[in-house]
Amino acid sequence: AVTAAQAQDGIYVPLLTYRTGAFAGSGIPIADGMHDYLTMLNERDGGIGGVPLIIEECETGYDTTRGVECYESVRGNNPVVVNPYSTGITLQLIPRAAVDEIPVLSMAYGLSAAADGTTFPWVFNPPVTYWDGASAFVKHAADVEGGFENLAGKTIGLLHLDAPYGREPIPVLEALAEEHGFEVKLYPVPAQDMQNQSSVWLNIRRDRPDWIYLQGWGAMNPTAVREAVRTNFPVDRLVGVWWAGGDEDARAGGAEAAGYKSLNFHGVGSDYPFMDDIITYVHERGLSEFPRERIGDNLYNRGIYNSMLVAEAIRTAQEITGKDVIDGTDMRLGLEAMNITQERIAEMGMEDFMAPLGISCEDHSGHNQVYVAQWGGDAWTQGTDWMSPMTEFVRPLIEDAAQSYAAADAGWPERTEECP
Amino acid sequence: MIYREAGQFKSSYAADMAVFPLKQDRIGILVIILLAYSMAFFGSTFMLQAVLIPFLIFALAAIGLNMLVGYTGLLSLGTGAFMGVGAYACYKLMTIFPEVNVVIWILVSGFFSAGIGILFGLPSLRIKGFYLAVATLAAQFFLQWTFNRVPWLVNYNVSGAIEAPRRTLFDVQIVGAAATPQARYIVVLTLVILLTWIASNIVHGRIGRQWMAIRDMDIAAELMGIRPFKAKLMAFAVSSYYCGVAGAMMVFLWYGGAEYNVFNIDQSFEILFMVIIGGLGSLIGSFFGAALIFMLPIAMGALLPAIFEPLGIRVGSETIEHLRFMILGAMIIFFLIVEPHGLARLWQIVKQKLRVWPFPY
Amino acid sequence: MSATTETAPEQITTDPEKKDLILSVNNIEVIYDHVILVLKGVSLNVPRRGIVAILGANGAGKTTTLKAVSNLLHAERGEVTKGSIEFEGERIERLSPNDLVRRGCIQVLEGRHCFGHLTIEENLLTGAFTRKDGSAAIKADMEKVYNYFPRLRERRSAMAGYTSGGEQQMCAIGRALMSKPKMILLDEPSMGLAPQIVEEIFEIVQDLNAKEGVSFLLAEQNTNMALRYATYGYILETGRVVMDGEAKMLRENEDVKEFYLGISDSGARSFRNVKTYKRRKRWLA
Amino acid sequence: MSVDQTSAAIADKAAEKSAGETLEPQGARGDEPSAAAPAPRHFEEVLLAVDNVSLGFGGVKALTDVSFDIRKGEIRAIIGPNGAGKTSMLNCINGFYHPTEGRITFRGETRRKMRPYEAAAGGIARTFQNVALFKGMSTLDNIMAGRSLKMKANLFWQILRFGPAMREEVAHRRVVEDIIDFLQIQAIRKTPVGKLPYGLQKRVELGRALAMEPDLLLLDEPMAGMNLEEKEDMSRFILDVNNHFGTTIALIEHDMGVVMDLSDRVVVLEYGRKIADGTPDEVKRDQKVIDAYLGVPH
Amino acid sequence: MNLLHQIFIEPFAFMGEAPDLLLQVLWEGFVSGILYALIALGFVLIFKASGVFNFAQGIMVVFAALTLVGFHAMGVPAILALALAIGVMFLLAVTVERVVLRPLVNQPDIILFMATFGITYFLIGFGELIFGGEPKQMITSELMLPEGRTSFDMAGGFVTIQHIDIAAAVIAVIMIATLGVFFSKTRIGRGLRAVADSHKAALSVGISLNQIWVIVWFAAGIVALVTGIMWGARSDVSFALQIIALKALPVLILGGFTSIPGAIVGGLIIGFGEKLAEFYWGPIVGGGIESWFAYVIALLFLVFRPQGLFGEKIIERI
Ligand SMILES: Nc1ncnc2c1ncn2[C@@H]1O[C@H](COP(=O)(O)OP(=O)(O)OP(=O)(O)O)[C@@H](O)[C@H]1O
Ligand SMILES: Nc1ncnc2c1ncn2[C@@H]1O[C@H](COP(=O)(O)OP(=O)(O)OP(=O)(O)O)[C@@H](O)[C@H]1O
Ligand SMILES: [Mg+2]
Ligand SMILES: [Mg+2]
Repeated sequence: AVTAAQAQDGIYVPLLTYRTGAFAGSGIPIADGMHDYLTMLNERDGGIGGVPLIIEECETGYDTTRGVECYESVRGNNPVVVNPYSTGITLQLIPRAAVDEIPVLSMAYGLSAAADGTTFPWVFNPPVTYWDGASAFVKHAADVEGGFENLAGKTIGLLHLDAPYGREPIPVLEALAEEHGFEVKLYPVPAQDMQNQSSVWLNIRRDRPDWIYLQGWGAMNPTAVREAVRTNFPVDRLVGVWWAGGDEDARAGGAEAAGYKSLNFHGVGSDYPFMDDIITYVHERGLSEFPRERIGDNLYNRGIYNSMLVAEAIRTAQEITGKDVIDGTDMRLGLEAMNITQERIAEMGMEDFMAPLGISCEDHSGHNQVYVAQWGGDAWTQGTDWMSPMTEFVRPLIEDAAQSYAAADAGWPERTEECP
Repeated sequence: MIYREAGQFKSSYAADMAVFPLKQDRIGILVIILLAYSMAFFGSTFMLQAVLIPFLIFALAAIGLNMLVGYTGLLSLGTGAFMGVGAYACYKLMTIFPEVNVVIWILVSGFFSAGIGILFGLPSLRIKGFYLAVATLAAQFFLQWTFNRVPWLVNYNVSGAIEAPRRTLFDVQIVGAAATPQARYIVVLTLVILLTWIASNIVHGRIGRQWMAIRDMDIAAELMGIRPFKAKLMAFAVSSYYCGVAGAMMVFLWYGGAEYNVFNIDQSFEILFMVIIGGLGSLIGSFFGAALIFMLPIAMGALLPAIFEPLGIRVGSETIEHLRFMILGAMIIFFLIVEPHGLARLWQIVKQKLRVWPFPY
Repeated sequence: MSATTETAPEQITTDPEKKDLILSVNNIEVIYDHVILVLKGVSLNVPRRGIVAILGANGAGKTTTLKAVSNLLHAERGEVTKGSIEFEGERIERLSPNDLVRRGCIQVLEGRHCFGHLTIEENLLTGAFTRKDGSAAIKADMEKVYNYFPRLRERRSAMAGYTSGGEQQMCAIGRALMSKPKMILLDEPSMGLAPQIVEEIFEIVQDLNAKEGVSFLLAEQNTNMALRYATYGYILETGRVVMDGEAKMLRENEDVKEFYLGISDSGARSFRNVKTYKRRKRWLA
Repeated sequence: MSVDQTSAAIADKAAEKSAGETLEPQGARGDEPSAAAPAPRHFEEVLLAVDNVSLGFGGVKALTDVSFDIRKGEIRAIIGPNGAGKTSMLNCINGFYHPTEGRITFRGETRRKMRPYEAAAGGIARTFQNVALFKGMSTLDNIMAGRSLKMKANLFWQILRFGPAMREEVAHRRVVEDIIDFLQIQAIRKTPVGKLPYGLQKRVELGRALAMEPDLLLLDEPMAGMNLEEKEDMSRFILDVNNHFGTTIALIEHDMGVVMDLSDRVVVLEYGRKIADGTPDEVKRDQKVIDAYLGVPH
Repeated sequence: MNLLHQIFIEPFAFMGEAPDLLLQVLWEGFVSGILYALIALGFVLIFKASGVFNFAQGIMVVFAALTLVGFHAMGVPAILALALAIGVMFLLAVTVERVVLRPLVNQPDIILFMATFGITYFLIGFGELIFGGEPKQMITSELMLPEGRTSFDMAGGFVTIQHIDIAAAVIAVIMIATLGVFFSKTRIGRGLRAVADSHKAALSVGISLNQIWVIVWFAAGIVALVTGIMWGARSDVSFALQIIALKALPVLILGGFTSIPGAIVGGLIIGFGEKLAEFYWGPIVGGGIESWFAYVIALLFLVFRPQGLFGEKIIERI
């Protein structure tokens, strides 16, 4: 455990992770990725701006209650940011963030509406929101079908975990359906039936949707891919959100799963300069628990990307405030000013790994670029070019949603200071 | 013979029937209550928010379940869902009638879960034992599904979660993110004391005796004029009321928000552990059980690294988690073996020993 | 807490030859739940081929004594804390109940305890669980039990849980017989049985004792019957042996007559005019 | 004839008995006609009438066409071999079993299908062959539970344990204490009954039934498993209940001494049929009863 | 009116329209039914023989399968891994008997029920500690179980059948038949039932509870292993599988806690009922009714037969 005294001379970055429970399969590579990148910074650079990072994991088991407990236990140690790593936990922490003045970084998960920085000054969800993801998927479908006009009359299914996380994309898909004349069908999968999806897939067989967007998690994803293969659903029309893009998820479908698609916003594999540092400074020093041969797995890289965001925000905050040891308020400034340019990407050794990224005071997500990855049978490949989500379409929806969120809770604290 | 009752004569039946006939007990309870209130001023935020508030809320839910399982002998695995009914009912009431004080709504919301409890208690008239237990799972899963699928319950919130709106009591905010743990703790403590007192009155009176009669020998009870129909449904109603209130308190005075998953089957099981480890048919046991089951994992989370780190063993958070599971499992078995009648009985034995001390029997 | 009583020396004199004892209980103390002391130094002996009765009021500890012998106390959170128990010269406190049954010592529990969901016949068969001598022998023994209790034959395929109290009692005794025991610990065999059957049961006890050499230790409230069939008796009061002796001698004892047989100076008493005041037992003086 | 005269008569008879009788096996006391036969008491008003009752369970016929009555104020014994249907008869009377045929009339009211709690509310209480106490509760609570029917305070006051609820509680406690005194079980007032020895459990069970202040008390083998002393105590209680409260009692018992001494009339069942009905003396001499139940007289 | 139409007409019309789907639904129902029955069977075994409602059956399934896969991953050949897994299940049975059941003999059912929760927690922690939390693939081909699937074209659609499902059905039937005979016909079987009835009486007639318990827990362990292999082959072997065990509970109450044929009949009723309901009627209320529908079927049956379809009658006698 971390003592308050330790937290004085370092920057305390708690990681709410889950390496146990029903979702451990997805949680472990992410946790290791997050952990290893920060450790690498400590080992290689002695931290950020000369200040060591104090990394502490707290096990949530992907359970909201446990997550909130974790939050309570780390809160006292002056964390600069919390990564709830669960949409459910994020929803619980959103109202508290403003009170406790600790930024919540829900990287590409959580409440899409939180991208509205005016209403949610303490919540960040870069690089994209779930609504962006769904819109990018529709854009991709339109591309394949040969234009949005060809989507009219088509049926798009949303196969989702029956939880706040799974339901996030519904409003945007329905709005898009109205706009482009396709039909949306929902296929909820209750958590206890994650591995028992046969009825859902029977429904899919009945409805014969043209596309399926998979917003699943944990054991739900491999099961979905396997069922898709079994039901002769064309796997290249099954597109997962970025959380359905685990290597194990796709591998479960066997050879016939080749062609399965998933959104992504970072590269896969280990062919990047920064990865060599992770191997040298972390794995070779025995500081990682992740198996060497799986380095470069999609979700491992996802964890790294998450930590990269944390690190960049800290670095930015240090630059802005001139302080070495920063606190939550400083961190928020850093997050709001984050602008990772191509140059910076090169500096970090992350070329080809990620697209440039920017967050602003009003826009806490940035609606950054994504691409569609495709499973080649034993590794992910980049299936399309980087593309922008339908920001113009999504952004007003987000602002509306943020408004009604605040309205539902009379007395929701407005942003105290104007955006620059 | 520190703990002795000799010399305390009761001159009326009323005195003999008091819940705490012994003077030592009465003084003890008073001291405990005073201490509990003083924690609001001395306890750290973490202590209040992460330990005491949930402990009290779980104890209340455990009391509720204990009235059903421990006193009436009806095994229910739907506690989580009944807590959920309370929480969702409270949320609806709070948002539809924002002008009424939230504490009132918390207490009223229990009636909704009592109603639902009666509905799902109906099969108990014919179904017994584990059959009933599994049948109550129908309530668990059905209600959970309802929380999830009826958007009206969450005021059409897209995420499907409920958020605690801001509410005050005597101008002090007690619900909402800005409510201080101190304020919430005092409200929770007061409600729990009040409801525990009522529970104790119920179980020591006619209704409680009828429940226990049904539990111990339902046929004989019926032959003595106790209507199983009424007694069992009453047990379901009262028990669900308590669970419902606990659920509402959990969401609005502790978490500050919740999704349907909070009221899942694990929650039901956890409360059941508390009841059984604490002691079936014992109110004080419910507190012991809640303390042990809720605090044990927290304590272990803190203790295990403290044990391993000096030994130079690097343990990841997941290893701790695994060990925690193992130890929790082992502890459950251990306590059951040491005293199948729960911590409450252990407590009694201790008192018994104190009474005859220094003699062994 | 002195546990021994003045009767202790007598016991030794009754049977100094340990070899001839099938069961000997020496000064045992039993505690339930770690706190409730129930037996306070009980000693008793059962000679081979003997029928020994334990008499005593309710709650005196008869059942507890039998359970201590058959090692069924653990299941009730009781334990023998002092003393020793020997069956055929071997210490048995550490043995499990099924070892004991294998060695030939079986208990018929007080209050029936049939397997409610098994039929009468299956109940009897479970009695033969420990036997290895083939199904023919078991069948033959079952016939024997049915001959002892014809009522059981009639109800052989009824689920035991539904049979009447007396039928269950017969079933429990029959079940014990099925294990071909050397020694039977009978707890209240006559309880709830019709007078005729009670008589029959004691006849069976005598029969088994004479023909097959089965030893019996019986706890019985029906003193009259017990002393008629037993050779030796112990009287237990609040966990202590207060008196023991040959059955004949006990029958002659004034107190036994008064308190257990219902014969006072004026002869047999009627239940209609029992006195309500409590008389003092001389041995408690 | 009044009760006092009855007992005086018994006392006389007992005194006549010659001293120094040798030991007789069980039943001996009943065998001797002169020993205990009280001058018969007569009762007129029929409290409960059983008419042509039959009861079957699948293939098993527990009762076949049984008719008898129980008159107000008497002690009525039901005897018979094991499995004869005695307990089943009681179960029919208080609504736990429903006769497949026939009628049971209680206080002039004939009910076809009665729930057990209705029987209890009507004034029928009972004890059980296999003690059916509420094991987890204390003696006091067990007997208090017997008074459930009489307690009326509403939920509101009970929640507060105050006002009417508390007054009621105290009032009933007083009645219960009287019963406890009567049965001489003061010392075990607060002991959980599961831990009591069998004899005391039977006594508590009687107390629980008495707490219902029944008109008709059904006792199913109240003395099984008791030693003589306890049987005598129990007999005393039964007689006292009958005498002082005028409670009608139906009694099943296998101890012939008890049956012959206590009961006014005896009905004998065998294989679910009634084979005899009459005063103890008549029944005892009935050859069918001797064959079926008593065994050859010694 | 519209609702009535939706409930009573449309589903049946659709069944006629798309017989291939109906057939597929029925097959899926059959397969899930069989798999539920397998889990339920483990419960029944232990309940029948010790009156213990073994909540740990679900985790035993996962644990058994993980052990098998885990040994294989360490390089042990499949067959040897299987033998080792069986050995581990035996050890588990012995340990449970020693550590949990023996000290808790003659305690109320609910206490033993709780103790199995203890076992569940322990095994979750222990299993994850040793094998890690990631899902693993079942070694289907190494165990020479059939893979692949067969599709038939019919009525403009098709029906696919997984070979592993056929194998599961066959194995389940064989296992259930064997155990059924074992219970009703053998000495040990009778002993098991006696123990379930009353620990005390069983002890008194010399039945060794310890031996009986080891036998049934071992048998339940084997059933768990088979179940684990079958489920694992359909999805992955992961701790999430444990949740599926909850699905076996309605099967249990429907079939009766003590009946082996009840497990299979109950399993099939639930399997068919659940799939048909979800597929044809679920959409009316927004789907997902599978999570509770099984319980509702079971509950309805119970109201008429409180002991389940084949359960032992609840004896009520005074
Ligand atoms: N499991 C137990 N826990 C605590 N006390 C017990 C237990 N079993 C028996 N006792 C107590 O031990 C004493 C002796 O009981 P036991 O059953 O041996 O008497 P008994 O002589 O067989 O009486 P009875 O004639 O009524 O059968 C009683 O006072 C009883 O209350
Ligand atoms: N619920 C039931 N189901 C099936 N058979 C029953 C049921 N109740 C009683 N019987 C049968 O009816 C017969 C009469 O039983 P009952 O208990 O009335 O006998 P009893 O006269 O009280 O005998 P005992 O003196 O042994 O107690 C018995 O053969 C019994 O098996
Ligand atoms: Mg006894
Ligand atoms: Mg009877």
